[in-house]
Amino acid sequence: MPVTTLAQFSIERVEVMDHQGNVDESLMPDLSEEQIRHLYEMMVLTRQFDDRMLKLQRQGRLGTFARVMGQEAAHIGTTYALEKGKDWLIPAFRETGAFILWGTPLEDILAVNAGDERGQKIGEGVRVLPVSIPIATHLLHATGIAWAMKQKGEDAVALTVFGDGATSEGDFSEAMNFGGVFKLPVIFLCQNNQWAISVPYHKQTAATTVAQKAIAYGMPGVQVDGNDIFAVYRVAKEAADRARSGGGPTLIEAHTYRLSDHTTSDDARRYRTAEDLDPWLEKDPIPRLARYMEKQGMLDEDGVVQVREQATQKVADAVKAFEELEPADPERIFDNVFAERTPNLEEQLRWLKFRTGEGR
Amino acid sequence: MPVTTLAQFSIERVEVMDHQGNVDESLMPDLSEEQIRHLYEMMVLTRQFDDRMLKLQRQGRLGTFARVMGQEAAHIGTTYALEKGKDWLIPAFRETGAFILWGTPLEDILAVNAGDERGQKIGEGVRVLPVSIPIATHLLHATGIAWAMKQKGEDAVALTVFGDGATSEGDFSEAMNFGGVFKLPVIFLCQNNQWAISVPYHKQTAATTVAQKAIAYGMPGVQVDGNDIFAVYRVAKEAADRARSGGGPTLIEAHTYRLSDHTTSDDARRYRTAEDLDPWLEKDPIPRLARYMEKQGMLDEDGVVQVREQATQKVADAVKAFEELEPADPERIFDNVFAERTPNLEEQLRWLKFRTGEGR
Amino acid sequence: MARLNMVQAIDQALQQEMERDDTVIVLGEDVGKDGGVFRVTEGLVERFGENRVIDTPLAESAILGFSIGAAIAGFRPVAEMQFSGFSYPAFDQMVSHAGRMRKRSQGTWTVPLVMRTPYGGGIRALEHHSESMEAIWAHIPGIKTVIPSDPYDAKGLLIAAIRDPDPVVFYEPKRVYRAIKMEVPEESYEIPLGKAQVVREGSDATLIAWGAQVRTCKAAAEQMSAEKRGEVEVVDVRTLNPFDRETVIGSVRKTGRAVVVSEEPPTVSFTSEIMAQIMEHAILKLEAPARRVTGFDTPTPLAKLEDWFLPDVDLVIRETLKTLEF
Amino acid sequence: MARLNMVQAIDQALQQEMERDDTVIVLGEDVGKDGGVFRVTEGLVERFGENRVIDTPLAESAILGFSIGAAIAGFRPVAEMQFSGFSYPAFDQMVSHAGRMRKRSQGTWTVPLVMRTPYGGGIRALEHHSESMEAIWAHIPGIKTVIPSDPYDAKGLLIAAIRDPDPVVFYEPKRVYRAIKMEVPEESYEIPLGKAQVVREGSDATLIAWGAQVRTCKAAAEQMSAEKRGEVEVVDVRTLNPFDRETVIGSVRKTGRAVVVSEEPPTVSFTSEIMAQIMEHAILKLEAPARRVTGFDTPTPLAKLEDWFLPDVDLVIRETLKTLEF
Ligand SMILES: Cc1ncc(C[n+]2csc(CCOP(=O)(O)OP(=O)(O)O)c2C)c(N)n1
Ligand SMILES: Cc1ncc(C[n+]2csc(CCOP(=O)(O)OP(=O)(O)O)c2C)c(N)n1
Ligand SMILES: [Mg+2]
Ligand SMILES: [Mg+2]
Repeated sequence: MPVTTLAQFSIERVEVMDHQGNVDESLMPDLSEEQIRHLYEMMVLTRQFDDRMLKLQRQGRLGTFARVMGQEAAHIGTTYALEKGKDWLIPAFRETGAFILWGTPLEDILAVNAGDERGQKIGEGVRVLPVSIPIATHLLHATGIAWAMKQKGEDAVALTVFGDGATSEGDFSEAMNFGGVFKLPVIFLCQNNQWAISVPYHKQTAATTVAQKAIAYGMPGVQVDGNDIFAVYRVAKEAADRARSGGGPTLIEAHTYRLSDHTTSDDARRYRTAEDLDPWLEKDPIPRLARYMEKQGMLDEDGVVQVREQATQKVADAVKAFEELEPADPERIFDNVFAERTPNLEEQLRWLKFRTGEGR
Repeated sequence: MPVTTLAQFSIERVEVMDHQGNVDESLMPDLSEEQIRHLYEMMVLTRQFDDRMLKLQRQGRLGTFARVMGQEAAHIGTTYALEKGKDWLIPAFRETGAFILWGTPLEDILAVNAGDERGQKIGEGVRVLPVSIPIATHLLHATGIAWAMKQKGEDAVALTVFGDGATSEGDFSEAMNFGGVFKLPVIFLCQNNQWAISVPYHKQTAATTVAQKAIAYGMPGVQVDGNDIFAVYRVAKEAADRARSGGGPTLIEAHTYRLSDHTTSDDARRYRTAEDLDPWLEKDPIPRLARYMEKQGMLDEDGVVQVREQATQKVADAVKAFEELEPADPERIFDNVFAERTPNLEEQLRWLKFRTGEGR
Repeated sequence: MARLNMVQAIDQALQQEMERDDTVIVLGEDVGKDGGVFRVTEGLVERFGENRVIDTPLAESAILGFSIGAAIAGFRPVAEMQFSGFSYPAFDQMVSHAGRMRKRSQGTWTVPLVMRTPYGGGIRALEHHSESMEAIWAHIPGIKTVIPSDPYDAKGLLIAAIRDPDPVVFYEPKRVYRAIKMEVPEESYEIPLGKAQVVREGSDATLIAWGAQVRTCKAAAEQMSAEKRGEVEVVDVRTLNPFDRETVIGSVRKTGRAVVVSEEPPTVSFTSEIMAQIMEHAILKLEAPARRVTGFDTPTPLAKLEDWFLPDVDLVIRETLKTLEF
Repeated sequence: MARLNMVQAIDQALQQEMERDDTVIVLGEDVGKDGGVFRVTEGLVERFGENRVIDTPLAESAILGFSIGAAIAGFRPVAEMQFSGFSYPAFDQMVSHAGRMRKRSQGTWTVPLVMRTPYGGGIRALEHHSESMEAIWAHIPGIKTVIPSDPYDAKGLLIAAIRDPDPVVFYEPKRVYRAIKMEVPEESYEIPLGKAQVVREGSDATLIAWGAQVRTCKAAAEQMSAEKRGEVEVVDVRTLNPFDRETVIGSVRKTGRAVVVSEEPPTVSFTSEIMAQIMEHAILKLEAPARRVTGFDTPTPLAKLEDWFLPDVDLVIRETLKTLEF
């Protein structure tokens, strides 16, 4: 009778490529040279765009935003495992690379970050939700979307992305639970970048890994080296395949690091030491992939330069388009509140027109 | 490199006494005959009181309430592992036995359930919070109280009780996480009675056990036979000792069953089959303990009758006291809103007096 | 025509909408086999199956957040909060997302959901089960707040709410659930959102109410009429937001006197908004200051003292007379 | 006397209260080493240690629920919500528990906590970072809602809020945080809760505001005076609930004209409540209908269009003139 074991669990970590760009062939995902090159280009473009945004912000042309530096592999690799146009992406606010990968015009991203709502429009046929700022709240939307896909009989997957801090919010738990109970085709991707603003991982949770939180919801959880794009892609692909075939949700912990300040309003030196940051500089996912590609003969020094310059050009074009945007019409405030303006909003619009000088 | 195991977990179930009242001596907790008799009396009293409340409710003398039938061992056994006057009890609404154990006058319980706020007063020196109806919300109060105990250097423990349904609420997760991060002296006791109104356990979570949810928060979790008062007491005592000595929180899943309808407003036959219910009728914790006591020579037939009659008398006295309660003064509505009435409330009280006929 | 109570009328509306449009789904705690704790969803799961009538885990934020996602992906979720007093965990999802997704996606993603919930006092319920916090929903931009007062309206307004392209909070006065029966057409019909209704004509003063208090006001008006103390108009607001100023304030402009009646704690309640609207749009027609009859700024009392908190016919008459005698 | 901005004044209040009373604790996201994202809690953790200045996990409901527990067990928690737009997950704890625990335990357990949070627009912030939803808190029975408009008041009101035996929501107008400096006494002082203040005397009309809009109103009044267009009284409400009717409505009774100014979406806002109070207690003294200047019933626009949403001096003057010219 007395003490019996009811259940046992173990949590694994997946790595495919080491820092020098050597891969474990047995785990290497099935990606063509072209695909790998595309991933590399996307990461480089994301990095350059992120850098440029910082400059624009410092010049006062953008508002506060969250950089993605260091986390490119984590969210680009995962999103790449999905099918654009069919699958859904439900991001937080630190997934610029995923937006770029799925074709959101860079100038739209700039516009949103300049506080221009027009940048928030969603591209035709792209199943992506806008940036969601209230932490962990959007995970629930992913469950509803995943349920809808299942109900409609579409074999589409919903990928939702969030940080380590998000795992402390009630909505994280409720979403994971819904995912588990309804066996939904959803991937919960935690970009565990070790920090939630100034709060380090060990103050966020007493769990050794984020991945083990999956156990509470009866779903598989796995940790992956988030700076290893092959490992990230591999676990995401596995999770997506499982989801599509009715196997339900997966929690992926992409173990990575926020190389930048939290946002442009933050100064991480107030709370973070060089000892904490420095080791991670060497784990940068971009040179790591470049080393692999060089070793495989997919990339040489010229290639590196070429990719960089292409990115520079794209960013420059976007900045130009952004700068040429005419100022938004204040009346937009009353658009898209409801499908149709209510009498009340019509009246308030008249007040506004009076103020802008258009009334009377 | 590649796939490594980061962590392993196992979840155990503790049982001490079987249905026939035979115990595993190696696990039997250190309880005197007197203590065991006290536990038995408390369970019988709780059961009788619960029965009587049902009758009063059917007569229209009480409002809707939640019976505790079948769960007496789960919450009485746990609460008994604490020290009254020193430790804290933060209940939900299905822990009548715990209130009784800690000396809440039965007539107060009747009064509250008749909708009379005067029954909500807290006994002098008793560290118990009133019934908390919004599911899972009170778990957070337990974390704050536990933190306060730790901060003050008191070696007191906070016990908070909730149902299986509660584990789906965000507040459950947030509270567990705070418990883990701050290593608080708190015991999270889930009375897993298999049902949340009409929703069975397997629709509430995909986790095989509630106990394994502890893994998500880096704390120990254990399942116990919730109808076995010795096992319940044992795991609660262990958890309390650990908490007192700085070892932090524990999640206890008391595996039990709601023998009654959800509340007096519910009719469980709408959603629950006899096949589901019947096996549990035999697991009733009260005759089980009686069988043990009989075997040990602690109780004979006369003893059973005597305990029952004592309980009947106590319940009868309480009903009498309850019935003799003068009607509450409507002005109480304005008491205990704030420490002092605001001018606004003073004015509203004047409206009320006007209405009760006392004004003008 | 069948005589239905409000529970039956709502159930029928749900049945018919689910029949008509298979993107309509119902979800919440105990809405399936149990048919909801008030039996409002009775029979739905038997008819439409567990995929469209979903017993969810016990998590209100999730119920609403999931509904937002399902709505974005093409469904029309009707989410039940078991009692309005337990809907607060869903408040964040409503403010931060439901009311903004259309805006935030520049019209691409929309959230045609309905959050139904029983509210209000008068049934001697437990703590948290008798609240009237409609004001917090009516304040949120991008969502609509609708409250029916009788079975006929409940059916027509709910159908309109389900078909509405934007999120709607649908507060159901639980005291009315089984209190009255009335003829409710079998066929489907919509009562447009955003339209109040004059439920009794009168020229001496206007009583403004919604939900269960409409009955109180009608009874007060009838009694006053019978006692020849005045002919009082009664307006049922029906939709709090968007507010039908034309009808509600129009009546006040006509009668020159107004009493606003609700069960809310008065501070920053919907009664405040109506008073403000009267100030802005009817003051020059007033013959007496507009008055309010409300609950108190205290927690809703438990059952024994609840009656002292809720407006009743006598109180409404007394305050209306003060207005008339001003 | 030192000249402090509002951030420094609040920080000083926290320092002094923590020094005076070791049951006072500060908790929230990033309030420790980082000193809060606005640096309001700067220096606290260095001085009082991590046991009294607690960086919590990212969970607003927990921050408030934990604070309720700590308060019951004898502490005076000052909980920070990083932005008011992220405080909604804590709404349930506030309504369902903080505002009722005293009642529910018949006075045994009390909840002397303060929930501080920056609110309001004007700093070109991201979505959710510019909201003015004070109305939802002011509506809840059993809690108090306080909003300072300048550094001096911020210090004195916060000290009073911390010492208050009941839960207090303390909204800090983030636009004012660093916008002005003023003399703030080094010593500790309390400004009683529940008292409004006439911040500029005048006889022609009353401008009623709180938080950042007090400055807008003062500037409007000064400009009108300079232009000889009227002497306008400005009242800073300071405590929304309990509302100081005597001072606020007293001023309206004196001047006979009122404009209520806030950044809220107007429907069921605190401006509605003030309009209602004017209706109930000043209407017979009015020389013109009271007016409102508010935001719109739309989501707060992103940075580029934010200025069109917020009241400004021109708009306040225009509306005040309408009142004067009525
Ligand atoms: C509900 C809520 N609370 C607080 C914030 C303020 N905030 C923005 S980002 C952040 C930290 C997020 O940490 P994490 O989830 O780890 O994501 P990361 O920023 O590291 O990507 C906080 C507290 C918010 N956006 N939403
Ligand atoms: C936040 C909230 N939502 C809904 C309810 C209504 N309700 C009361 S009890 C209950 C089920 C609770 O199930 P469980 O947690 O398993 O406790 P049990 O009743 O089985 O003891 C529900 C849904 C509530 N009280 N609070
Ligand atoms: Mg992080
Ligand atoms: Mg249960």
